[in-house]
Amino acid sequence: MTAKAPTENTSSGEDSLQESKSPRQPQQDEMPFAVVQGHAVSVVPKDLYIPPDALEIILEAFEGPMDLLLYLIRRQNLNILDIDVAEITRQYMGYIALMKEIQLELAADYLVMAAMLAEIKSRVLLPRLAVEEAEQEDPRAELIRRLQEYERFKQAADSIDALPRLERDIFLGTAAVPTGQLDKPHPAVDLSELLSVFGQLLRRAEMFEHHRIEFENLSTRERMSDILKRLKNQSFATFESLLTEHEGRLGVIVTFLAVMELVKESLIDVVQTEAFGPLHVKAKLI
Amino acid sequence: MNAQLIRQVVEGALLAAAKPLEIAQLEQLFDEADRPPRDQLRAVIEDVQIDCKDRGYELVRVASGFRFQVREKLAPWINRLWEEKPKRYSRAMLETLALVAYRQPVTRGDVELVRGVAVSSDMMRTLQERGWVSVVGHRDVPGRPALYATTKEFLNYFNLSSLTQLPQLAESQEFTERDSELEMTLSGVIPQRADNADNLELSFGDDQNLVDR
Amino acid sequence: MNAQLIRQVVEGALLAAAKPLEIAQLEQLFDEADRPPRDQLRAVIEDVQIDCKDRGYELVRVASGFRFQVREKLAPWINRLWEEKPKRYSRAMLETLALVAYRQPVTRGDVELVRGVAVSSDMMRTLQERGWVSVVGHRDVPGRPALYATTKEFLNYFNLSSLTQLPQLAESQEFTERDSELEMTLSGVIPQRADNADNLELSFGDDQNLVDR
Repeated sequence: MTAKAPTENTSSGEDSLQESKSPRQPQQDEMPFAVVQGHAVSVVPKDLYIPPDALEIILEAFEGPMDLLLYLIRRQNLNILDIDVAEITRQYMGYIALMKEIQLELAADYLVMAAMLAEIKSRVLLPRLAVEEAEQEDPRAELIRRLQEYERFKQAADSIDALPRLERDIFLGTAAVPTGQLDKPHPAVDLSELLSVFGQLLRRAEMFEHHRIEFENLSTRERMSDILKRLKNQSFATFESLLTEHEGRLGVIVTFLAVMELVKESLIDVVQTEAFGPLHVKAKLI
Repeated sequence: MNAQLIRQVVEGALLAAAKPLEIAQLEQLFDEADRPPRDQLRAVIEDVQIDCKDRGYELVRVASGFRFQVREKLAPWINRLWEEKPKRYSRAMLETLALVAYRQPVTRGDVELVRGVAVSSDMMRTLQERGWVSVVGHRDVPGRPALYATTKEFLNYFNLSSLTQLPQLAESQEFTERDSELEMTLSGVIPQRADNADNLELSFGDDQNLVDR
Repeated sequence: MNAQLIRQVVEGALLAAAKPLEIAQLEQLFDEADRPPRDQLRAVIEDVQIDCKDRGYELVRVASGFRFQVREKLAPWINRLWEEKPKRYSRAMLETLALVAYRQPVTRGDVELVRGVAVSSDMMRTLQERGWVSVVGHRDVPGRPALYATTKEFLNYFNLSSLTQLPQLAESQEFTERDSELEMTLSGVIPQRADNADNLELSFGDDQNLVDR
């Protein structure tokens, strides 16, 4: 599930603050905002301010429809076996409406579940013939089975997360191997291989991702690394000291661009004590 | 070859390898002429384990063999060595991993069925790249979906020597058809309890079986 | 904090660090309130050194601090650990290396963003061990993630005198010609490749020593 920023409310922090002063008007009537003590609430109470961003985060916290359903059931301290389909369906639809209202891009999985709930609800409502009752399965059975199954694995995921693991709780013990005597062989890499991998990577990123891969001017990037390495062991360096004479004007431009880029990325500070005075460059303190 | 040298070779190799080593691999370090019997190697390992009793590290067995590792209780201090905080894994990833671990071999579809959401191919790729999950075959149905299983690296990473050491999977409660009119009543008000906070605790018993396969 | 725990922390840190540690770094592992005096830390190191007398490893001082290392006399045996042919780097590793090379300086997060999957810390460590990648700074955002760049060794290995000599995508015709639609996409992103390359070659020539001084 991916989130889109709500168009009106979260364009800036100021807007959010203003919104806290006036209650949110629901776009459509009768869709409950939440259920409190069994009563549907369709207008946010004036004294309760939930920043729209926070709401998105809450909704994003659900791993999917099963997770949301489970939450709704547990919130009422109900056993899964005692699930009241009509009530749960109502609450579930409330959340769906809320997600739509804040323009959260709704995963199709949520709608599939909504349809399933509606179907179960209608089957529960249908009068059952006494003759058939013996063989007829409780319409809720499948849903309950799935909920239980999901809950087991949700718990298993927590257990796995709690296991002691490398790099967090335990650490591999290693000793250095003295150089000279011992030589660990390394895999060989071919430059054309690297290029081909990079090319495929860019294509993949272009095709499947929404973000764009900007191809940076290589020389500027290189110079950025170069400058960072040089500043690592120095407190201040003059801008001139970063230049190399034989590079000429282009060298100055490239270095200057690299410095600007580093400033933009907050990696270095540039200090000038007086107007037209010399520029000093320093790596930011870690 | 004297016993002390054998022991030193074993210790040195385990620390140099930066990965777990099996007895068979340790054996291969010695010339055939000098090769100690496996029992002796096992005894050496036990000796080292005993000597590490009070040390900051221990020699343990995980899925792919023996390794030295820093004791868990020291993690609060050791973690200060690194600038980055230990990585946290998303719930989606952990749930997927749990399904592969307990239900293996599974297809992506199997995982989706239980989780109720689409599982991205990136997720499966990440798990494979971490070396925790691998494709062990294909199910013989249309599309021949890949079947995933966990690897030894997965066990190594989580400090386990076999799948049977995984935390027990909670058992499902039987859904008994208590078809009481009351429960089926749709207009009924849901009983509200005083403590209806987000009590997510499970009410499953402790007497479950081992890994569910 | 009792003396034994202090010793365990020191031992654990030295084994886990995978690089030499100075006394000052060891000191930083402890809370200010519990911080043992330097003399005590030095004494701990000496104790550990004495206890390792008959072991396959020793605690030695090298230029940048203390580290555990395997005893040199064990080389004939330990070397057999590496007798298997080195495995090829995984695709994931090559992708990561390519991204560091072409887009440096980058954080692990940057790499993850483009690759779409999590990058394990193992991978960054392997590249650093190989001497191809190093940390050149930290980005000024929460968590202060390390910024990685390639090293002079990287250039040496590939026989390049500067990063500007890295092959460029647009120049490899076989790539883009295979799929004209893809080329459209790519060319939109990478403008004016040929021009850039020419300019750089003209002005920088072959005699540069710009990198890594």
